[in-house]
Amino acid sequence: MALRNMVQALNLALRQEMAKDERVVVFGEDVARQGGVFRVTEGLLDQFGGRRVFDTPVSEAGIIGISTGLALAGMRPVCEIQFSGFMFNALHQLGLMAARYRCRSRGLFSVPMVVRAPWGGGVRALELHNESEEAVYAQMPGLKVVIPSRPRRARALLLASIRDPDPVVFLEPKRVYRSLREEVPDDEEVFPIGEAEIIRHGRHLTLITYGALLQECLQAVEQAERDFQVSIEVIDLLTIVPLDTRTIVESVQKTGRCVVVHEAPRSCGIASEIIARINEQCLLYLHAPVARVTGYDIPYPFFAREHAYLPNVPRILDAIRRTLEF
Amino acid sequence: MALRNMVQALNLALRQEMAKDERVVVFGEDVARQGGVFRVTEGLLDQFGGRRVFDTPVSEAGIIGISTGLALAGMRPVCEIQFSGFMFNALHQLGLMAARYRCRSRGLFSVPMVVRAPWGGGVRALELHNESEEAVYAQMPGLKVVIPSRPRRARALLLASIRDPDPVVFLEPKRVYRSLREEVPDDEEVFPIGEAEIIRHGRHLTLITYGALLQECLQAVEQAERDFQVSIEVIDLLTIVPLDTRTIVESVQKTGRCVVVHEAPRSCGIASEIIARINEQCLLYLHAPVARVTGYDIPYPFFAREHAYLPNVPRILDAIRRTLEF
Amino acid sequence: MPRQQLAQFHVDYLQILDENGRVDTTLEPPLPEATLWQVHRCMTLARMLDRRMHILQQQGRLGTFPSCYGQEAAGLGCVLALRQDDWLVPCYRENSALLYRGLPLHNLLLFWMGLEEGAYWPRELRVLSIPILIGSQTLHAVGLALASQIRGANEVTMVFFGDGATSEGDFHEACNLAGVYQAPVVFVCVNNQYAISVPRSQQSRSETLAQKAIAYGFPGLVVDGNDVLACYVAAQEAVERARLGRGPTLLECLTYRLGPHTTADDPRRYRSEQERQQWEARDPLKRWRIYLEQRGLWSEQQQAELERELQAEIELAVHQAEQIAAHADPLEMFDFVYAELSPDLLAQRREAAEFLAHSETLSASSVRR
Amino acid sequence: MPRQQLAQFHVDYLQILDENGRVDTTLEPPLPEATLWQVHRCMTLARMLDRRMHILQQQGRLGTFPSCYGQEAAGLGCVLALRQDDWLVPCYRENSALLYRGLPLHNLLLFWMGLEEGAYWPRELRVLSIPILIGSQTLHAVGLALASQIRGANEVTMVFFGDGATSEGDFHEACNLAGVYQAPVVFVCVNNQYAISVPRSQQSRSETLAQKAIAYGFPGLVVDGNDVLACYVAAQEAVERARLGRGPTLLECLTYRLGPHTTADDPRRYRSEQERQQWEARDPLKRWRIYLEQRGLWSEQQQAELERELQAEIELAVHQAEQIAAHADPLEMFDFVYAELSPDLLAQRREAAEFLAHSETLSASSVRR
Ligand SMILES: Cc1ncc(C[n+]2csc(CCOP(=O)(O)OP(=O)(O)O)c2C)c(N)n1
Ligand SMILES: Cc1ncc(C[n+]2csc(CCOP(=O)(O)OP(=O)(O)O)c2C)c(N)n1
Ligand SMILES: [Mg+2]
Ligand SMILES: [Mg+2]
Repeated sequence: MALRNMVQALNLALRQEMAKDERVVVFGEDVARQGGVFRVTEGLLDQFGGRRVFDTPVSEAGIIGISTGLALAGMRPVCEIQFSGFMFNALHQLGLMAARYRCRSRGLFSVPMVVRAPWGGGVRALELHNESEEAVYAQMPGLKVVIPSRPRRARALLLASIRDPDPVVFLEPKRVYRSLREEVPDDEEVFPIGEAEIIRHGRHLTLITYGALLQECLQAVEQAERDFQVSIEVIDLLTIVPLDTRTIVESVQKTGRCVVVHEAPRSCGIASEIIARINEQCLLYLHAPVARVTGYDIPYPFFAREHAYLPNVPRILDAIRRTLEF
Repeated sequence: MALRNMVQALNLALRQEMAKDERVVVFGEDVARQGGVFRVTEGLLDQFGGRRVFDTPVSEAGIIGISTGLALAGMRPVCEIQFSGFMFNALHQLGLMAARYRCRSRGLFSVPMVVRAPWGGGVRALELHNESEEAVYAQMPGLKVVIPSRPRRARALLLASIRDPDPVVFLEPKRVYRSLREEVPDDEEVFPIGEAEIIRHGRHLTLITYGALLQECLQAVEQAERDFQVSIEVIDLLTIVPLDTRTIVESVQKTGRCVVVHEAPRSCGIASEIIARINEQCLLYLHAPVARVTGYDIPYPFFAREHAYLPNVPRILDAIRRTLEF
Repeated sequence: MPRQQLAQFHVDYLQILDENGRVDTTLEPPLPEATLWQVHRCMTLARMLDRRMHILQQQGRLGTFPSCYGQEAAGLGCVLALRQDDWLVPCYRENSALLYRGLPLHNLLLFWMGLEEGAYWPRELRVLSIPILIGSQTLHAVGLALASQIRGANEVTMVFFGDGATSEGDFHEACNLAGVYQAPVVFVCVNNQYAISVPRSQQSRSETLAQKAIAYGFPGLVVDGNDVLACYVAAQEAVERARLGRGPTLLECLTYRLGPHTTADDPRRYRSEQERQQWEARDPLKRWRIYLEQRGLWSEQQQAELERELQAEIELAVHQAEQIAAHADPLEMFDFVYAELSPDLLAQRREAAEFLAHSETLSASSVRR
Repeated sequence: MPRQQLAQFHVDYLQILDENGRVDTTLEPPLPEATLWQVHRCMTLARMLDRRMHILQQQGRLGTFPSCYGQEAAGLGCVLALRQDDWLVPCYRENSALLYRGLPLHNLLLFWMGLEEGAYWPRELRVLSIPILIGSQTLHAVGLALASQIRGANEVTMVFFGDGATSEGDFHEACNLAGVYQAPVVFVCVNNQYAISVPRSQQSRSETLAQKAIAYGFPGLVVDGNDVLACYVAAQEAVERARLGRGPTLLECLTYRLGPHTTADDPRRYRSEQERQQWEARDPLKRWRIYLEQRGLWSEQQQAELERELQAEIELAVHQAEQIAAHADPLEMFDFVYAELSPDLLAQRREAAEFLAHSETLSASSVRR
């Protein structure tokens, strides 16, 4: 095993799967010669050549649309949207077409593709380079949505996504790309789509999150456990659609208290859906309202103000405290 | 006062406001010569001429984009997307640009525009002509979203939307267009954006809905009140973004039981958000989980199966019963 | 140094069989007689089907659907140039071409009866689903073509769309990407002069739609879209070019929708009867019949026989479709969303099943109004 | 009847002041000397600002930003043709043009320091915000132009975008709509040969970008984008056409980004030093200096004085910007989302305020890294 950051882990997954399955092709804006603006696709052009790794014009609907066509023809396209917010230029192709081909043709056609995109904020990037639009996909049935939080799972989930028979939106927390290293085995490892992971067990409160904020959550949890003398269960969702309701429900039925943390705007976000499911399946177990620590219902601000927008350790800690004290 | 259906009521609002404010312009696919595929804009071309009422090419991003430009220049554009699902072709223009101009320029620019679109299912229409994408807008701060359910409010809310200083997505339940008449005053009437309406008062359960399903809800409520000897409060949201949390919370704190009904897919829908807010503000008042009666998490089916997809009286009734009996 | 001319372009027009059925023999392609007859059969079938579907629609046995009346030649002429392993990406008025390709009639009927079953057709046809989102299919076509290119397969993709579709961003991105990659794809714009109520002149200021190809660095050609021979010859050339790796072509087939946009439309709101009549005089079927007659391949009697045969075929298909509709299980709307349903979707399916148990059957409540 | 030619098109190229500073006097526009000097001032300022910003960025006092180095002529030359009541819709490398128009320097700095304050500039400039979403601004420009048209105002809108932007659907829809309505808009494509790492040749197969105008039925022209005079003359003609109600024009200004795409980019990954040097020889500033010299308007001494003056201006602006940044209230991120905040948003604002009370100040935590 070697220590790898998330960029390296993703690159490994792509390289290994491309070597194994020649149906896999990689394309997007600046992914070939440049190796991607974050270098996730670095070296693929040299190794696999211009037929299987190619740059596209600035054309997001085009990328998703041709990716759909490639998948319909039996290829395994892995395309990149340079920043996930630019997916809004292509949501008609993604949500109305790619997501529905199987359904509208009763399985005659299917779209086994992966759309990768750097996602989320916290890196002092330009406007529109910080979006967290995952909840939008939840309203577009037919898609799966995966958001790894650390290198090892990122690699294993990307493999699962490429092999999945349906379209997967694979969102990569850019804040984690190079900020964190982990043992990532050289040998192939797959982690199933649709399974959340319990990162640490606990009895008094369930903390649910995904993406870059897992780090903030773990910090807050350590402090909370010390300060409040409790044990907290931390769930890393990993797959956002479909949600692993069972893991959530079992944990909350055990702890009776829950905090959900994400960067995306609050209203109709993933936290809302988790709360709705908890309401349906654990109401009588709840000792306190489920708390949300999320982005606010405003556009992601220009970067000088992003620290005030993003959930951070004090906010998470406060939500934990309020939920414990309720 | 005259009896008017929703098409007539909307037409009245447009005619009166165009006569009053010459900044108002109306455009979209087939809205001028044809008067709109549902005839909402009928007669406007004759009355106001081709400068203020014009057809566009098949170009949704274009419609939203030029509408934004018109609004930036101080006009009051009211554009139409022929069916609301086609807004997906333009979400980048709507959610990333129109919705954010005010915020990203600290109020130097603003986008006072209205995007009208026939919305929802139940009329045996083609694929993609039945979408309920309102929850997607909730994840795009800077927009307001209005969905009237009956003619009188439709007219009064459209007036408020045109006069609103910010972009408003105005979704028209096409199932109601001609199926229902109501007294609509000739004289101007405005209903404020952001206020829900209590359609009938009750003590034992709060039923929250919007759009065409209000009719099904009222039917179900009448039957439920008879069958179960209860009184049910019915809230018609009217504005979806921003939600009138206060009216919801006050009602649920009174009744302790709640059912939310909408056509859109369940996950991360408006019902989820309502439940999240009830969880935050009324948890201790709840006698039962809040029930959701919604579309399923699948693409809206071709029309032969839509009856199985759409919430209907039996489903609403059952949710009421379960919530009362919990 | 004064202004300098950098580049020159032009757009041509091709017609072989003119409005009166006169053929330009220097351009006439050597199509086998069986094909000529098959063309006649498919155009006739498409037109008869259209009429039958209107009646079914009025009876509430079919939903809103777009008529192909007047446009039977364009798609069919172009598709004659394809091989069986080529991909065909239709729009929603390509009935004659789809039938030529072998699409079972009842599939078409089921589709417009509002059943996904109508979109499940034989895989070996290599025909993509009928698109509803205007312009979207052009990108899928480029993707299919790229797949052939990447694999080194020798297949060509042909995609159909209307004059209105050329205004969508998707069309633009498709053409641009196809140009950049020199993808083996043929773009066929069936310019029927209207996008619902909006006339071609207000769809774009360009003199022709074919010249839009200049923006992407590949050839464009205007074709008489009511002339099967011209469509075939133009498509043949474009398919050949694509197959040889020389990139895409844009064909603009000039035709006219003689009927309403869909059964929900009233064309009198936006166009004159006189205009319609002018185009009716250019009816592709009339023209084709004269051509066959001149070649001794057509007689009144043969026509009568053909129509009887096709009528029976249509009735059989209507019967088949209604049988399938009657037994369609509404719950199956869940079954093809993903290859495998998540536990939560399975639960939703059970929830739906519970309510359907009480409600009326599918055929009674929904397929008939 | 053989193939018939339907239409012919061509694309021209305009250069007036060549690479060596030689001017074509038959085409030389009669610009006042004050303007010539002002052009020099703005181009010099833009270049000096660029250099200063790079240093600020390296010091963590500025975020990632796109360099204008090498592209100072195109936007400025075109904008010379505008009146004060015309609308200017920039892209993100139009510094020289924005400064000519009167944009306060500190606004630009604040923008790239990650503060919305940088986008709040004097209303009377009639300059739209700097866009980040590639291509999106072309549609807003058409909307602005339509507003003028509807009101019968006599204003023209000029919009800038890159070679990469021409691939987006938005660009296509903007051009098509502008053509259909004959909107008074001038599309200026600043073709700097790259969209990040993707060279112009892989952005589109078309020989020129200007010829894309043919797809929309209006004129397109290629211009030497490092030649202020050619840009001005071409823009003047296009603005005039628009003002007279004769519709849009597409100008393609050929230039080169001599620096990286942004401060986060390393151009050595995708292009040769040799290519860069060839373009450096065509530097618009050098050329302009020769031109001024020939006209007796420039001396080494004047230049030194100018640079001193501009340096002081820049330092003042940096100081102003950092002052404003230091006092920027993070909570104001709520205040401009809507004209009026809903009760729930006010509650969220209070929630945010609570946490900000504890945390570090804005300038310490964020503007500096
Ligand atoms: C993206 C999108 N926008 C709008 C519509 C509504 N619509 C259906 S058909 C049509 C006109 C299309 O015109 P054209 O491309 O010329 O095809 P035709 O119907 O004439 O064959 C429109 C606007 C749609 N289906 N999809
Ligand atoms: C819709 C969208 N897609 C992608 C990007 C990422 N991006 C930023 S600049 C750029 C290249 C633009 O190239 P061009 O239009 O030639 O402008 P230039 O930067 O060369 O001036 C890209 C792809 C973006 N900002 N917006
Ligand atoms: Mg048409
Ligand atoms: Mg460029």
